[in-house]
Amino acid sequence: MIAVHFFASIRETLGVEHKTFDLPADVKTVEQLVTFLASQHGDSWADVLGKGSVMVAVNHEMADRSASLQAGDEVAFFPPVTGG
Amino acid sequence: MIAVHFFASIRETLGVEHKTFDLPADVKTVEQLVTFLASQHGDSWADVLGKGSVMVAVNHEMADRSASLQAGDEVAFFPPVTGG
Amino acid sequence: MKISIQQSDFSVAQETQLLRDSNVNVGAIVTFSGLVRDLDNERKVESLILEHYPGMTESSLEKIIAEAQDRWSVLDVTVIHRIGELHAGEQIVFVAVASLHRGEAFSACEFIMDYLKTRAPFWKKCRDENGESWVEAKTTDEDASARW
Amino acid sequence: MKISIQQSDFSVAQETQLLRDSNVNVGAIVTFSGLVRDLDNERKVESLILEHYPGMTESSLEKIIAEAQDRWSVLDVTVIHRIGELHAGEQIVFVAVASLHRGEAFSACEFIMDYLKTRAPFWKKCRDENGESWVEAKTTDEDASARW
Repeated sequence: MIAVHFFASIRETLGVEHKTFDLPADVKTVEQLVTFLASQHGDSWADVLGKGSVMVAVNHEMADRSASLQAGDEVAFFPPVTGG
Repeated sequence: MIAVHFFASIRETLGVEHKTFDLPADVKTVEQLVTFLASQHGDSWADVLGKGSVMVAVNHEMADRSASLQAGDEVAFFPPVTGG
Repeated sequence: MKISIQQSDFSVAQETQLLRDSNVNVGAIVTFSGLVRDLDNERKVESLILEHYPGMTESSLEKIIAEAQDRWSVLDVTVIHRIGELHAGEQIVFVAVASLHRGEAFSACEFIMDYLKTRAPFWKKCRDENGESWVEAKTTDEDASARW
Repeated sequence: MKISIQQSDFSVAQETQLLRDSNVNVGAIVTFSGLVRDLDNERKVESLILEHYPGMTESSLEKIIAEAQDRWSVLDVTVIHRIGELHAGEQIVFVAVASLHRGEAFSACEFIMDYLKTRAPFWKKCRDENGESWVEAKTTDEDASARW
Protein backbone atom coordinates (compact mmCIF):
# COMPACT_ATOMS: atom_id res chain seq x y z
CA MET A 1 0.00 0.00 0.00
CA ILE A 2 1.00 3.60 -0.59
CA ALA A 3 -0.80 6.72 0.60
CA VAL A 4 -0.73 9.87 -1.52
CA HIS A 5 -1.91 13.24 -0.17
CA PHE A 6 -2.62 16.47 -2.04
CA PHE A 7 -2.72 19.88 -0.38
CA ALA A 8 -3.98 23.40 -1.01
CA SER A 9 -4.29 24.43 -4.70
CA ILE A 10 -3.13 20.98 -5.87
CA ARG A 11 -5.93 19.33 -3.91
CA GLU A 12 -8.47 21.79 -5.29
CA THR A 13 -7.29 21.45 -8.91
CA LEU A 14 -7.29 17.65 -8.84
CA GLY A 15 -10.41 17.47 -6.70
CA VAL A 16 -8.80 14.75 -4.59
CA GLU A 17 -7.53 14.95 -1.02
CA HIS A 18 -5.85 11.58 -0.76
CA LYS A 19 -5.61 8.17 -2.37
CA THR A 20 -4.47 4.86 -0.99
CA PHE A 21 -3.62 1.95 -3.29
CA ASP A 22 -1.26 -0.95 -3.83
CA LEU A 23 2.07 0.31 -5.09
CA PRO A 24 2.55 -1.08 -8.63
CA ALA A 25 5.75 -3.09 -8.99
CA ASP A 26 7.14 -0.71 -11.66
CA VAL A 27 6.69 2.44 -9.53
CA LYS A 28 10.00 2.86 -7.71
CA THR A 29 10.38 6.65 -7.61
CA VAL A 30 8.27 9.78 -7.17
CA GLU A 31 8.72 10.50 -10.88
CA GLN A 32 7.29 7.09 -11.73
CA LEU A 33 4.43 7.63 -9.28
CA VAL A 34 3.42 10.79 -11.17
CA THR A 35 3.47 8.86 -14.47
CA PHE A 36 1.34 6.13 -12.89
CA LEU A 37 -1.19 8.62 -11.46
CA ALA A 38 -1.45 10.34 -14.87
CA SER A 39 -2.08 6.97 -16.54
CA GLN A 40 -5.00 6.46 -14.15
CA HIS A 41 -6.46 9.97 -14.07
CA GLY A 42 -5.46 11.60 -17.35
CA ASP A 43 -2.79 13.97 -18.64
CA SER A 44 -4.05 16.90 -16.57
CA TRP A 45 -2.57 15.12 -13.53
CA ALA A 46 0.81 14.95 -15.25
CA ASP A 47 0.57 18.68 -15.95
CA VAL A 48 -0.39 19.56 -12.37
CA LEU A 49 1.98 17.21 -10.52
CA GLY A 50 4.84 17.52 -13.00
CA LYS A 51 5.28 21.26 -12.52
CA GLY A 52 8.73 22.12 -11.19
CA SER A 53 7.32 24.34 -8.46
CA VAL A 54 5.28 21.49 -6.94
CA MET A 55 6.91 20.21 -3.77
CA VAL A 56 7.04 16.57 -2.74
CA ALA A 57 7.36 14.99 0.69
CA VAL A 58 7.99 11.31 1.36
CA ASN A 59 7.19 10.19 4.89
CA HIS A 60 6.99 13.82 6.08
CA GLU A 61 10.41 14.75 4.66
CA MET A 62 10.93 17.03 1.67
CA ALA A 63 12.03 14.84 -1.24
CA ASP A 64 13.24 15.01 -4.86
CA ARG A 65 11.43 13.52 -7.84
CA SER A 66 14.12 10.84 -7.91
CA ALA A 67 13.40 9.76 -4.32
CA SER A 68 12.73 6.03 -4.15
CA LEU A 69 9.43 4.68 -2.91
CA GLN A 70 8.38 1.47 -1.26
CA ALA A 71 5.19 -0.05 0.10
CA GLY A 72 4.02 1.70 3.26
CA ASP A 73 5.32 5.14 2.24
CA GLU A 74 3.27 8.30 2.56
CA VAL A 75 3.79 10.71 -0.35
CA ALA A 76 2.46 14.27 -0.50
CA PHE A 77 2.27 16.81 -3.32
CA PHE A 78 1.80 20.49 -2.53
CA PRO A 79 2.53 24.01 -3.78
CA PRO A 80 5.27 26.16 -2.21
CA VAL A 81 4.40 26.73 1.45
CA THR A 82 2.93 30.05 2.61
CA GLY A 83 2.61 29.80 6.39
CA GLY A 84 3.60 32.32 9.02
CA MET B 1 26.11 79.43 35.78
CA ILE B 2 27.02 75.88 34.74
CA ALA B 3 25.66 72.64 36.16
CA VAL B 4 27.90 69.57 36.38
CA HIS B 5 26.51 66.10 37.14
CA PHE B 6 28.35 62.91 38.06
CA PHE B 7 26.86 59.44 37.71
CA ALA B 8 27.41 55.89 38.92
CA SER B 9 31.02 55.01 39.90
CA ILE B 10 32.25 58.55 39.12
CA ARG B 11 29.70 59.99 41.57
CA GLU B 12 30.69 57.45 44.22
CA THR B 13 34.43 57.97 43.78
CA LEU B 14 34.19 61.77 43.91
CA GLY B 15 31.49 61.73 46.58
CA VAL B 16 29.59 64.45 44.69
CA GLU B 17 26.34 64.17 42.75
CA HIS B 18 26.23 67.58 41.18
CA LYS B 19 27.72 71.05 41.37
CA THR B 20 26.43 74.37 40.12
CA PHE B 21 28.72 77.39 39.83
CA ASP B 22 29.56 80.44 37.75
CA LEU B 23 31.50 79.38 34.68
CA PRO B 24 35.00 80.94 34.94
CA ALA B 25 35.87 83.09 31.94
CA ASP B 26 38.86 80.90 30.99
CA VAL B 27 36.83 77.66 30.91
CA LYS B 28 35.73 77.33 27.31
CA THR B 29 35.85 73.55 26.76
CA VAL B 30 35.16 70.31 28.63
CA GLU B 31 38.92 69.75 28.87
CA GLN B 32 39.35 73.13 30.59
CA LEU B 33 36.40 72.35 32.88
CA VAL B 34 38.21 69.21 34.10
CA THR B 35 41.37 71.27 34.76
CA PHE B 36 39.31 73.85 36.66
CA LEU B 37 37.54 71.19 38.77
CA ALA B 38 40.90 69.58 39.61
CA SER B 39 42.28 72.97 40.66
CA GLN B 40 39.38 73.25 43.10
CA HIS B 41 39.18 69.69 44.39
CA GLY B 42 42.64 68.21 43.96
CA ASP B 43 44.51 66.03 41.52
CA SER B 44 42.37 62.97 42.24
CA TRP B 45 39.62 64.71 40.27
CA ALA B 46 41.92 65.09 37.29
CA ASP B 47 42.72 61.37 37.52
CA VAL B 48 39.07 60.33 37.76
CA LEU B 49 37.61 62.71 35.16
CA GLY B 50 40.62 62.62 32.83
CA LYS B 51 40.38 58.89 32.17
CA GLY B 52 39.76 58.14 28.48
CA SER B 53 36.91 55.76 29.26
CA VAL B 54 34.94 58.47 31.08
CA MET B 55 32.06 59.69 28.91
CA VAL B 56 30.90 63.29 28.72
CA ALA B 57 27.52 64.76 27.81
CA VAL B 58 26.81 68.43 27.20
CA ASN B 59 23.13 69.38 27.35
CA HIS B 60 22.12 65.70 27.18
CA GLU B 61 24.20 64.99 24.08
CA MET B 62 27.34 62.86 24.05
CA ALA B 63 30.32 65.20 23.61
CA ASP B 64 34.10 65.22 23.11
CA ARG B 65 36.59 66.74 25.50
CA SER B 66 37.06 69.55 23.01
CA ALA B 67 33.35 70.47 23.06
CA SER B 68 32.88 74.15 23.82
CA LEU B 69 30.98 75.31 26.89
CA GLN B 70 28.98 78.38 27.70
CA ALA B 71 26.97 79.69 30.62
CA GLY B 72 23.74 77.76 31.10
CA ASP B 73 25.16 74.44 29.89
CA GLU B 74 24.61 71.18 31.71
CA VAL B 75 27.65 68.90 31.68
CA ALA B 76 27.71 65.29 32.86
CA PHE B 77 30.56 62.84 33.50
CA PHE B 78 29.86 59.14 33.66
CA PRO B 79 31.42 55.70 33.07
CA PRO B 80 30.51 53.62 29.99
CA VAL B 81 26.79 52.88 30.13
CA THR B 82 25.52 49.45 31.18
CA GLY B 83 21.75 49.53 30.78
CA GLY B 84 19.46 46.99 29.20
CA MET C 1 10.45 23.25 23.77
CA LYS C 2 6.82 23.65 22.80
CA ILE C 3 5.21 23.26 19.38
CA SER C 4 1.50 23.76 18.98
CA ILE C 5 -0.72 23.79 15.89
CA GLN C 6 -4.10 25.03 17.00
CA GLN C 7 -7.29 26.75 15.89
CA SER C 8 -7.68 28.73 19.09
CA ASP C 9 -5.91 32.00 19.84
CA PHE C 10 -2.88 32.15 22.15
CA SER C 11 -1.75 34.55 24.85
CA VAL C 12 1.59 36.27 24.31
CA ALA C 13 1.64 37.01 28.05
CA GLN C 14 1.17 33.39 29.07
CA GLU C 15 3.69 32.06 26.57
CA THR C 16 6.31 34.64 27.58
CA GLN C 17 5.73 33.82 31.25
CA LEU C 18 6.28 30.10 30.56
CA LEU C 19 9.63 30.94 28.98
CA ARG C 20 10.60 33.20 31.89
CA ASP C 21 9.81 30.41 34.31
CA SER C 22 11.57 27.72 32.29
CA ASN C 23 15.06 28.54 33.58
CA VAL C 24 16.37 30.98 36.21
CA ASN C 25 19.16 31.99 33.88
CA VAL C 26 17.02 33.35 31.07
CA GLY C 27 18.41 36.82 30.38
CA ALA C 28 16.74 37.52 27.04
CA ILE C 29 13.44 36.63 25.41
CA VAL C 30 12.74 37.57 21.80
CA THR C 31 9.23 37.01 20.47
CA PHE C 32 7.73 37.31 17.03
CA SER C 33 3.97 37.63 16.52
CA GLY C 34 2.53 37.49 13.03
CA LEU C 35 -0.87 39.08 12.49
CA VAL C 36 -3.44 39.08 9.69
CA ARG C 37 -3.06 42.46 7.99
CA ASP C 38 -6.02 44.51 6.94
CA LEU C 39 -4.70 45.06 3.42
CA ASP C 40 -2.89 42.79 1.01
CA ASN C 41 -1.80 44.26 -2.33
CA GLU C 42 -4.13 47.18 -1.57
CA ARG C 43 -7.15 44.91 -1.28
CA LYS C 44 -9.12 44.74 1.93
CA VAL C 45 -8.63 41.32 3.51
CA GLU C 46 -11.64 39.69 5.12
CA SER C 47 -9.89 36.60 6.38
CA LEU C 48 -7.14 34.08 5.77
CA ILE C 49 -7.87 30.38 5.73
CA LEU C 50 -4.91 28.29 6.84
CA GLU C 51 -4.41 24.62 6.20
CA HIS C 52 -1.45 22.40 7.01
CA TYR C 53 -0.12 18.86 6.69
CA PRO C 54 -0.71 17.23 10.07
CA GLY C 55 2.25 15.19 11.20
CA MET C 56 4.72 16.70 8.75
CA THR C 57 4.10 20.16 10.18
CA GLU C 58 5.17 19.11 13.65
CA SER C 59 8.21 17.16 12.46
CA SER C 60 9.34 19.99 10.18
CA LEU C 61 9.08 22.49 13.05
CA GLU C 62 11.02 20.11 15.32
CA LYS C 63 13.76 19.94 12.71
CA ILE C 64 13.86 23.74 12.33
CA ILE C 65 14.12 24.21 16.09
CA ALA C 66 16.82 21.53 16.36
CA GLU C 67 18.83 23.35 13.70
CA ALA C 68 18.45 26.63 15.59
CA GLN C 69 19.65 24.88 18.76
CA ASP C 70 22.69 23.56 16.89
CA ARG C 71 23.60 27.04 15.68
CA TRP C 72 22.90 29.13 18.78
CA SER C 73 22.90 28.55 22.49
CA VAL C 74 19.23 28.81 23.33
CA LEU C 75 17.50 27.80 26.55
CA ASP C 76 13.95 27.31 25.33
CA VAL C 77 11.79 27.76 22.22
CA THR C 78 8.04 28.06 21.67
CA VAL C 79 6.35 27.89 18.26
CA ILE C 80 2.58 28.26 17.91
CA HIS C 81 0.83 28.34 14.54
CA ARG C 82 -2.88 28.74 14.13
CA ILE C 83 -4.98 27.06 11.44
CA GLY C 84 -8.53 27.55 10.19
CA GLU C 85 -10.11 30.90 9.34
CA LEU C 86 -8.47 34.00 10.84
CA HIS C 87 -9.75 37.55 10.43
CA ALA C 88 -7.83 40.82 10.01
CA GLY C 89 -6.00 41.73 13.21
CA GLU C 90 -5.90 38.18 14.54
CA GLN C 91 -2.69 36.44 15.53
CA ILE C 92 -1.43 33.75 13.12
CA VAL C 93 1.95 32.69 14.42
CA PHE C 94 4.14 33.09 17.49
CA VAL C 95 7.82 32.23 17.82
CA ALA C 96 9.66 32.92 21.06
CA VAL C 97 13.24 32.13 22.05
CA ALA C 98 14.78 32.38 25.52
CA SER C 99 18.55 32.55 25.93
CA LEU C 100 21.27 33.85 28.22
CA HIS C 101 22.17 36.76 25.93
CA ARG C 102 20.17 38.79 23.46
CA GLY C 103 22.13 38.21 20.24
CA GLU C 104 21.40 34.49 20.24
CA ALA C 105 17.70 34.96 20.95
CA PHE C 106 17.34 37.50 18.10
CA SER C 107 19.17 35.30 15.59
CA ALA C 108 17.43 32.06 16.56
CA CYS C 109 13.97 33.66 16.53
CA GLU C 110 14.43 35.23 13.09
CA PHE C 111 16.01 32.03 11.72
CA ILE C 112 13.06 29.93 12.92
CA MET C 113 10.56 32.35 11.33
CA ASP C 114 12.47 32.46 8.03
CA TYR C 115 12.68 28.66 7.88
CA LEU C 116 9.05 28.22 8.96
CA LYS C 117 8.01 30.48 6.07
CA THR C 118 9.76 28.33 3.46
CA ARG C 119 9.85 24.81 4.96
CA ALA C 120 6.84 24.18 7.18
CA PRO C 121 3.81 22.82 5.28
CA PHE C 122 1.22 25.54 5.81
CA TRP C 123 -0.87 27.17 3.07
CA LYS C 124 -2.93 30.32 3.16
CA LYS C 125 -6.01 31.21 1.20
CA CYS C 126 -7.06 34.84 1.19
CA ARG C 127 -10.74 35.78 1.29
CA ASP C 128 -11.55 39.31 0.13
CA GLU C 129 -14.21 41.19 -1.78
CA ASN C 130 -13.19 39.38 -4.99
CA GLY C 131 -13.59 35.93 -3.49
CA GLU C 132 -10.95 33.41 -2.44
CA SER C 133 -7.46 32.89 -3.79
CA TRP C 134 -4.40 30.98 -2.69
CA VAL C 135 -1.57 33.18 -1.43
CA GLU C 136 1.52 32.87 -3.62
CA ALA C 137 4.90 32.10 -2.08
CA LYS C 138 7.19 35.15 -2.07
CA THR C 139 10.72 35.16 -3.41
CA THR C 140 11.62 37.54 -0.57
CA ASP C 141 10.87 34.69 1.83
CA GLU C 142 13.14 32.37 -0.16
CA ASP C 143 15.86 35.02 0.01
CA ALA C 144 15.39 35.51 3.76
CA SER C 145 15.71 31.78 4.30
CA ALA C 146 18.70 31.36 2.00
CA ARG C 147 20.91 33.85 3.82
CA TRP C 148 21.27 31.71 6.99
CA MET D 1 5.92 55.75 19.95
CA LYS D 2 6.18 55.19 23.67
CA ILE D 3 9.20 55.65 25.93
CA SER D 4 8.89 54.98 29.62
CA ILE D 5 11.49 54.98 32.40
CA GLN D 6 9.82 53.51 35.44
CA GLN D 7 10.39 51.67 38.70
CA SER D 8 7.25 49.55 38.38
CA ASP D 9 7.02 46.36 36.38
CA PHE D 10 5.36 46.26 32.96
CA SER D 11 3.06 43.82 31.22
CA VAL D 12 4.32 42.29 27.96
CA ALA D 13 0.70 41.40 27.16
CA GLN D 14 -0.56 44.95 27.57
CA GLU D 15 2.32 46.50 25.63
CA THR D 16 1.95 44.02 22.77
CA GLN D 17 -1.80 44.65 22.65
CA LEU D 18 -1.21 48.41 22.39
CA LEU D 19 1.05 47.82 19.39
CA ARG D 20 -1.50 45.49 17.77
CA ASP D 21 -4.17 48.14 18.20
CA SER D 22 -1.98 51.00 16.95
CA ASN D 23 -2.52 50.28 13.26
CA VAL D 24 -4.71 47.79 11.37
CA ASN D 25 -1.85 47.04 9.04
CA VAL D 26 0.55 45.71 11.64
CA GLY D 27 1.69 42.35 10.26
CA ALA D 28 4.67 41.70 12.53
CA ILE D 29 5.57 42.48 16.11
CA VAL D 30 9.01 41.66 17.48
CA THR D 31 9.60 42.09 21.19
CA PHE D 32 12.71 41.87 23.35
CA SER D 33 12.48 41.37 27.10
CA GLY D 34 15.63 41.59 29.21
CA LEU D 35 15.56 39.84 32.59
CA VAL D 36 17.81 39.84 35.67
CA ARG D 37 19.70 36.56 35.46
CA ASP D 38 20.27 34.39 38.50
CA LEU D 39 23.99 34.05 37.89
CA ASP D 40 26.61 36.51 36.68
CA ASN D 41 30.17 35.24 36.20
CA GLU D 42 29.11 32.17 38.22
CA ARG D 43 28.12 34.27 41.22
CA LYS D 44 24.59 34.19 42.52
CA VAL D 45 22.98 37.58 41.87
CA GLU D 46 20.72 38.98 44.56
CA SER D 47 19.67 42.11 42.72
CA LEU D 48 20.68 44.78 40.23
CA ILE D 49 20.39 48.45 41.12
CA LEU D 50 19.77 50.62 38.09
CA GLU D 51 20.32 54.35 37.88
CA HIS D 52 19.98 56.67 34.92
CA TYR D 53 20.40 60.30 33.82
CA PRO D 54 16.88 61.77 33.81
CA GLY D 55 16.28 63.93 30.76
CA MET D 56 19.21 62.62 28.77
CA THR D 57 17.85 59.08 28.96
CA GLU D 58 14.60 60.05 27.28
CA SER D 59 16.26 62.17 24.61
CA SER D 60 18.86 59.50 23.83
CA LEU D 61 16.12 56.88 23.42
CA GLU D 62 14.15 59.25 21.18
CA LYS D 63 17.22 59.67 19.01
CA ILE D 64 17.82 55.91 18.81
CA ILE D 65 14.19 55.29 17.81
CA ALA D 66 14.33 58.10 15.22
CA GLU D 67 17.43 56.50 13.71
CA ALA D 68 15.65 53.12 13.57
CA GLN D 69 12.70 54.81 11.85
CA ASP D 70 15.06 56.34 9.29
CA ARG D 71 16.59 52.98 8.49
CA TRP D 72 13.53 50.74 8.50
CA SER D 73 9.87 51.15 7.76
CA VAL D 74 8.33 50.68 11.20
CA LEU D 75 4.79 51.46 12.29
CA ASP D 76 5.27 51.82 16.03
CA VAL D 77 7.91 51.38 18.74
CA THR D 78 7.76 50.92 22.50
CA VAL D 79 10.75 51.14 24.84
CA ILE D 80 10.37 50.60 28.58
CA HIS D 81 13.34 50.57 30.96
CA ARG D 82 13.05 49.98 34.66
CA ILE D 83 15.19 51.67 37.32
CA GLY D 84 15.76 51.05 41.01
CA GLU D 85 16.45 47.66 42.60
CA LEU D 86 15.45 44.60 40.58
CA HIS D 87 15.78 41.01 41.76
CA ALA D 88 16.71 37.85 39.83
CA GLY D 89 13.99 36.90 37.36
CA GLU D 90 12.54 40.42 37.16
CA GLN D 91 12.08 42.26 33.87
CA ILE D 92 14.55 45.11 33.22
CA VAL D 93 13.88 46.29 29.71
CA PHE D 94 11.33 45.87 26.94
CA VAL D 95 11.69 46.91 23.30
CA ALA D 96 8.91 46.17 20.83
CA VAL D 97 8.58 47.11 17.17
CA ALA D 98 5.50 46.79 14.96
CA SER D 99 5.84 46.81 11.17
CA LEU D 100 4.21 45.53 8.01
CA HIS D 101 6.78 42.78 7.46
CA ARG D 102 8.91 40.75 9.82
CA GLY D 103 12.41 41.58 8.55
CA GLU D 104 12.08 45.24 9.44
CA ALA D 105 10.69 44.55 12.90
CA PHE D 106 13.54 42.13 13.69
CA SER D 107 16.24 44.52 12.50
CA ALA D 108 14.79 47.62 14.14
CA CYS D 109 14.22 45.85 17.48
CA GLU D 110 17.76 44.45 17.64
CA PHE D 111 19.25 47.77 16.50
CA ILE D 112 17.39 49.67 19.24
CA MET D 113 18.58 47.21 21.90
CA ASP D 114 22.19 47.31 20.68
CA TYR D 115 22.19 51.12 20.66
CA LEU D 116 20.40 51.33 24.01
CA LYS D 117 23.15 49.15 25.51
CA THR D 118 25.93 51.48 24.39
CA ARG D 119 24.31 54.94 24.16
CA ALA D 120 21.51 55.33 26.70
CA PRO D 121 22.72 56.60 30.09
CA PHE D 122 21.83 53.73 32.41
CA TRP D 123 24.20 52.11 34.92
CA LYS D 124 23.87 48.86 36.80
CA LYS D 125 25.23 47.90 40.16
CA CYS D 126 25.22 44.20 41.05
CA ARG D 127 24.47 43.08 44.58
CA ASP D 128 25.60 39.57 45.47
CA GLU D 129 27.08 37.61 48.37
CA ASN D 130 30.32 39.63 48.08
CA GLY D 131 28.58 43.00 48.33
CA GLU D 132 27.97 45.60 45.63
CA SER D 133 29.92 46.34 42.49
CA TRP D 134 29.34 48.36 39.34
CA VAL D 135 28.77 46.25 36.25
CA GLU D 136 31.51 46.81 33.66
CA ALA D 137 30.62 47.69 30.08
CA LYS D 138 31.20 44.75 27.72
CA THR D 139 33.21 44.99 24.51
CA THR D 140 30.70 42.53 22.98
CA ASP D 141 28.06 45.25 23.37
CA GLU D 142 30.33 47.75 21.61
CA ASP D 143 30.83 45.24 18.81
CA ALA D 144 27.09 44.59 18.52
CA SER D 145 26.44 48.32 18.26
CA ALA D 146 29.26 48.98 15.78
CA ARG D 147 28.00 46.52 13.15
CA TRP D 148 24.88 48.56 12.28
